[in-house]
Amino acid sequence: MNAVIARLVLKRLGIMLLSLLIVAFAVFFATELLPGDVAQILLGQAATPEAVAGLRTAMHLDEPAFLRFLHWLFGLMSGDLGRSYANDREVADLISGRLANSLELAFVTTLFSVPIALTLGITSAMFRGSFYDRMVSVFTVTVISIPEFMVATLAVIIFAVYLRWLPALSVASEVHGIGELLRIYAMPVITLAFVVSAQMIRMTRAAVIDTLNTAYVEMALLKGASRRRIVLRHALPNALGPIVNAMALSLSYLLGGVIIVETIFNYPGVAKLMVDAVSTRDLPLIQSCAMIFCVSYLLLILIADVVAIMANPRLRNQ
Amino acid sequence: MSHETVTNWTRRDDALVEDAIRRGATRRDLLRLLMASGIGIAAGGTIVGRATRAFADTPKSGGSITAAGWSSSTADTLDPAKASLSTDYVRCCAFYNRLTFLDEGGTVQMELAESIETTDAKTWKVTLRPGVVFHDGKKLTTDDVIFSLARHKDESVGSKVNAMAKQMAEFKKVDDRVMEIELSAPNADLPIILALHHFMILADGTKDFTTANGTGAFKCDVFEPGVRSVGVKNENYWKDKLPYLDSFEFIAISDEPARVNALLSGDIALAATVNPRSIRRLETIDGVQLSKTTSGNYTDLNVRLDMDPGDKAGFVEGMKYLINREVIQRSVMRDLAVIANDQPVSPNDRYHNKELKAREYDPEKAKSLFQKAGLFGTSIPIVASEAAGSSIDMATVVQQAGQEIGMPFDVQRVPSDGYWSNYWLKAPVHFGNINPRPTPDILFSLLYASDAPWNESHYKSEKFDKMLVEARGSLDEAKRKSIYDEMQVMIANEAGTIIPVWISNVDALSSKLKGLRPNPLGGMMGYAFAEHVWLAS
Amino acid sequence: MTSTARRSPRFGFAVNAVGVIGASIILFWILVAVFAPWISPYPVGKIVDFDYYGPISSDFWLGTDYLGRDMFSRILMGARYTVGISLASVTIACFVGVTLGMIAAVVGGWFDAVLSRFLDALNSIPALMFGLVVVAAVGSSLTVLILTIATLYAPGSYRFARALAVNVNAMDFVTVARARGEGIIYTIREEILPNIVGPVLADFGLRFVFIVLLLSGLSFLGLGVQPPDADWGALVRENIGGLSFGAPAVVFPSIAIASLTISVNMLIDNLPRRIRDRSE
Amino acid sequence: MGNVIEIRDLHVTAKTDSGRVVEIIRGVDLDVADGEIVALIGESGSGKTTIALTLLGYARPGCSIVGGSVTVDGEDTVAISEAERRSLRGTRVAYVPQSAAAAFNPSKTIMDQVVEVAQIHDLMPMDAARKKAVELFRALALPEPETIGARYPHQVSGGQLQRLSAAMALIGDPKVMVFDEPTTALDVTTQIEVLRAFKAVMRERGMAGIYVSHDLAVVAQIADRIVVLKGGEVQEVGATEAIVHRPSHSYTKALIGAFHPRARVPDPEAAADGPQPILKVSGVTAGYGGTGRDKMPKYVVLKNLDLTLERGRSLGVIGESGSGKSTLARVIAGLLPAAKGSIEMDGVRLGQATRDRSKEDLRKLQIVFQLADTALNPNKPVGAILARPLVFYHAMAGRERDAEVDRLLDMVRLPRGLKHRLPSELSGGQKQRVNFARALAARPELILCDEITSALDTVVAAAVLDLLDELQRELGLTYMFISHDLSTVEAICDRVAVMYQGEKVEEMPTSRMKSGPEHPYSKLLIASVPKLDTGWLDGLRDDPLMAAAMEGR
Repeated sequence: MNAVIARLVLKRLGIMLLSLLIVAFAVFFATELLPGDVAQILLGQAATPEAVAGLRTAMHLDEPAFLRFLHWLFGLMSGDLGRSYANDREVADLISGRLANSLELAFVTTLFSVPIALTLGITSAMFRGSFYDRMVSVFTVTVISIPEFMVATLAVIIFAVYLRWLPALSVASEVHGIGELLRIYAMPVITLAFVVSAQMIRMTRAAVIDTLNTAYVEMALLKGASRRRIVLRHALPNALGPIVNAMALSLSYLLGGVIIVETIFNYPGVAKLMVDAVSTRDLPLIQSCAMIFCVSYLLLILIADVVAIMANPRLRNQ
Repeated sequence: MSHETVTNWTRRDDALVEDAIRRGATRRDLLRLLMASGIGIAAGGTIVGRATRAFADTPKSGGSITAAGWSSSTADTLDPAKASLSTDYVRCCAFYNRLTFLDEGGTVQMELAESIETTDAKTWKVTLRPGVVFHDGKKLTTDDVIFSLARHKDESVGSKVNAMAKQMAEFKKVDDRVMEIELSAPNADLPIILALHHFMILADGTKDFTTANGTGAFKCDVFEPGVRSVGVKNENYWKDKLPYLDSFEFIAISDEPARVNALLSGDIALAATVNPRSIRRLETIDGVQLSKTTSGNYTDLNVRLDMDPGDKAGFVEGMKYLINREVIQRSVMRDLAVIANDQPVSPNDRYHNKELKAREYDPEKAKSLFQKAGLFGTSIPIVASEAAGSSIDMATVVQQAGQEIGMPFDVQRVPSDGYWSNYWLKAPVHFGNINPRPTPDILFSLLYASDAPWNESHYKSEKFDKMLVEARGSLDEAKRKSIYDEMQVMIANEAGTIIPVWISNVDALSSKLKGLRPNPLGGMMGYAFAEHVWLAS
Repeated sequence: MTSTARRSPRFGFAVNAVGVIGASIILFWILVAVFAPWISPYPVGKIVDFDYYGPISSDFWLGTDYLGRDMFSRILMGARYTVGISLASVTIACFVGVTLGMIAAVVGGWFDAVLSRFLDALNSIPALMFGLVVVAAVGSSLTVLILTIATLYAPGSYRFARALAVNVNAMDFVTVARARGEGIIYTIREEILPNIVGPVLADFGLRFVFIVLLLSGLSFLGLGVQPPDADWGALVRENIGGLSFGAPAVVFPSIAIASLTISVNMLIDNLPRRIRDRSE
Repeated sequence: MGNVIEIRDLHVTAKTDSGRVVEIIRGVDLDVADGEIVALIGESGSGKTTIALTLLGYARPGCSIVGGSVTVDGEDTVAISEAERRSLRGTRVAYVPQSAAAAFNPSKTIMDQVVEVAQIHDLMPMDAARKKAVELFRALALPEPETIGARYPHQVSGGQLQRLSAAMALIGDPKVMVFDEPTTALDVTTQIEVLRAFKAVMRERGMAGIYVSHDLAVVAQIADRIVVLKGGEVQEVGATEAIVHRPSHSYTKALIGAFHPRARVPDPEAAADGPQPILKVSGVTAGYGGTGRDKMPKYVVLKNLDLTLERGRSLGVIGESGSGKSTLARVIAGLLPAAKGSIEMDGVRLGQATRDRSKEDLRKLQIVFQLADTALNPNKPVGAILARPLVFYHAMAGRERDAEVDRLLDMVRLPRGLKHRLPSELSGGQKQRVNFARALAARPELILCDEITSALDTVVAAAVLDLLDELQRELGLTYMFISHDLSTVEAICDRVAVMYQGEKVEEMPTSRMKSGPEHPYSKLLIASVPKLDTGWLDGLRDDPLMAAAMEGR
């Protein structure tokens, strides 16, 4: 059976690599479209033509785009992300720290939002049509419809400025102890949880309700199973596939999409890094960031698929 | 990006001073001009509110603060040669020293140099201050100075002042404390040039800029480009008693509300450049003081005279009558601005032409002028961007005024990203933003001379060019003043640059933070606050 | 699933109060959008008050914004853009996505595989960067804006529609059509679409909500409604400074957004759904 | 002896799509004595399942028990609380569902689900429960009783699942078993084993039971008494013998009448000018899953099959599920291109796939599917469904088309008014007629009927068959009639082909079905068809062939 899973994962990985190639191509030439010449921007107004020319050759900017694409691609394959144009550092070094931060934030948010989303989704499915259910759905819709930057700013004003409970900035750099960690992450996590959980709640509810309409659930009921047991033991395992899928899609937002949160809480993550990169036309950095987002997205999808397969014996051992 | 409006010293200035100096203005002129404008600007600076008490207190050592600028990026650098953003200047000022620097009055003061002497303005004798050591304990010698200056000439360094450094043809070491700089041509203004942020002194042979090894008041503890930098007190700093702070952290919060909130929540002690609209709120809150600097910074509406619609006689003048300066001052700038009269010399400048009155808002006159130009009723696109501060709001003011007389304007908001290279100077009708310059000469030669690199409206006038040269050469104050006055009138009437108001910069800081004095070179005490501020108990 | 597609008036469906409320609020906003120019008291760009973040007053029903412009008028006009753009782009996105999804489901094979891969890839490119590149490459205008948003949202719609269509495609009546020798166009238009339209509508509504919010984000990139006009999201953003003292200028646009999005979802969640006759 | 079940004046209502509330059970009374098995029989919509479910105090969503009492083992399931009902279910009343395949949770092992009842009501320690389950497996004659529990539902056959579901019901030693059409979904051959297993267990445990079914012959084998239902009301009650042999109520008579098929009368003029083949299938091999290097599909379903259809005649194709009957139809229709072999129509070779065939070829050959609900687009009114082929093949439009639609409706004996209705508003029989009319609309020469009557109630099915028969005479149609129900085939076909594991094992005239099939499988298949005779099932033991077959499984 593990062999089966392994084969499946490998297959998916293959597909993923294919997608990545497409993305790599798209990303590279998309960034090429960005106006403004790197060398020019780097040297600023003090740039003399010869200086620019020199810099361009030093950066291989005078080579044809496709050649540079190949350079870059092989670089990627050999794990070399290249050097930043802006400050001649290894892109890998620049990203690694930021990525760690982003992953931390994403991780904490997931830890926080997924259980909540699951509980709300499942319970509202259990008590479908009840007042509680309606409340939950109103809540989710409301949450969906509040702009993210508003949630964030509001949170800061309330918790940091007036109540002074939490810091307005989330500087992950000096964290002493779990308490500190919580204080620092509290607000970004709340904001992000707002953004991502709504969708998860809706999908969970829908998926569970779907399975609640099946014959085997009725059978369980006719065996005298309690509602709780029916939902947790019978409906949920079969709803897992779609749920995980929805979660993957929502969570994929947590890396590339959190620019607003990173800006408002001054949290040094990859999203902001990429915006900087764009404004300084730091192509190697832009491209690497974009690739990271794509990889993470595809990885999440992959994980979702695998989980769905694990959850479904029919797929698992065929 | 909009923050460029208040950076008094950006990459654009370097080119410009260089420009002026290339033109070979005599030393005396420049010095005087610098002082004049400096004093003027200093006069414009005040600490409003509770802060006035600050001056009474006596400095005390200890404590550490976090301060927030408005923008940082992965392009942040510790290499003075590459410094371009305000954050770079803050760091450089904290970690390094220059040979000379400009004080609050804008006058040249010696820093690492004990004296700079010359007889022919071609060969300069520089004597270094004794007993200065780098953070790594190395003694400061002329080798370091020569290295620091010479490297700017190397193209591969990518120095922002490369062109300016070129004139330093030769460096001669006399001994560890004394050296000579040989210029390619006489230039009386070397001391001023050496005061540029880029000419910070590094240790000989420095290649790696992941950290800073300077002689400055703080040692570089942490440096993460686009994230933060931390400096710790340099115990054996050569300036007496300085710095007061044990350490300081500098970050950038680009979102203005977030920046203000961070200050209010006590996360930071200094928030650079707050939005006029936040001031009402800030003034009501204890423990916050505001530092206001009125400089020569302005956002202007440029109509290119060399293309449609600017080439139609009457259009530009019509625009000048159509722009409602009062509304801009009150509604857009929230009174943190002074009404301007379509010419670039700031009211703090002694050469400012007080006779030249700002045009009154007169839509009817504008209407007739547009009709005269045969453009009345044809929609005119106006390019605005967050990059040129408040330009979008100004544009809407103009558009509204146009609507009322039946003159359609089509405001086109374009991304800040790439604005300066793609739209500024290029679009027929667009907004620009100009930072303060020490002297009219520099302003004019940079912005209005026929061959000016940034002739925003493509204004060409031989007469103007002649007058510019004449003024530069003349040492007769009265004559110079009258020439400049006339030139200002010419600009106001003939050029396509519409300058509605002068914009002030306001920093907000915790009232615990003392010793911050406004500086002509820009907010945050001309980026050098770290060395001078202290925390009240 | 297919049952949700049933909206035929021939059955007197139990009319759902909540759904009706939602529908009427949407209708209200649409009407506002249409008639805004005639009912808004002041020109959107006109600075009518020298104060800023002005309070609610008899002259300015919803206060004034950061420049002292009348919020009431701005919100009315904002409806045009928020409702208009969101509707337009979500329609395009869903049309393209659903069509491709159905084709992929019916044709299957390599076409399906390649298309799915490609759209997955497209989906994984961050929206932010996409927006930037678009502005950079083709500049910004309403059309560009709408198309950009559509492009951003089509892949999701595709994924969704394809999944549904695959199920319907397995039904015998589709097989019969195929056996009859029907072409793809007919099959997707006549046999598949009517049976997935319900869930597709639900999806449509959700995307609509996201787009309403996305708008404000894009205007930040310079992609968006041109001043002095502004969509609701942009109104919130440009007045966010007033949030600390609860300025009407920031509160009301938020309420407007919420009212629209919530009612859209109320309508969708209460789309008439067939209850099967359970007697056997 | 006392009654373990007493239903008094039961009323159940259901909410329809339109929100209309209809009464689907109208005052039913019913008694079941200890150890007695009572069958509820009737067509769909008669409310048999609804009544059965009330015994567990359960009404499906949309339905509600509005009146009367249902006393099971002294407890009124209508009156007691939900908690009490829960404790009742599985312990005292147990349910055996119609489709075990759907009633097993796909993501849990069989054992977990079988012992779940014991776990829920914690009747015994788990390993005791497991032991007991294994015994039950054995008692129900399941293969590998020790290990079968470890499997997942999709890993065992339908017949086994059905028996496993019985084990699932029996684990709690209930007083009453409720069987809901437990064998309907099964092949006749499997049905026998399941019936035997059930009967044996019930007998030895002396349990009372309710057996819901529409198949009189099946019921006759297992029930002591029969209750005939129609429209939510009891039509007739009586001992099985009595009902089967001396039905008094007209509806019961109809049921029984439908069961005894009239023998097929060969079409005279078709017989006259000898057999003329219309379709010739030769050496066809087909299957699913991508074709490998040898151009052979991964899973071969049809193996090198030959078949000939004669104009104006009907060929029946019988065999159990998985024998490849339906695949054959799909291959002929071009829905599943054959990997090998050829299909000729009127001597002309047809393209393998629909897209390789001319409109004309497509028109001549129509296919009709088993389940009318899925075969008709739920979102198109009947009129539109029928009109499409007219437009597609005959480019008809306007009045002409409408007239033709009406004609078709007449042809299949449906009121013209129906053309404005949606399929969901039609009864099963009506749907199937529309389904067939759509095929007729093409004016075909050959119609492939895939199990078109198996989803219908016996009475309805009989009517449909008559219709087919008539139409064949009128239009000189040729049918290929696929079915697992031999009596239908008998009723309408001239010849019968028996399929087994993708091969045609035997072909014979229908007349010979009773007398003498040669191939052992044909024998087994035909012998397995339940007879309307209470002794049939028990009698089989003496039948050597059957006995042998039983051993085989």
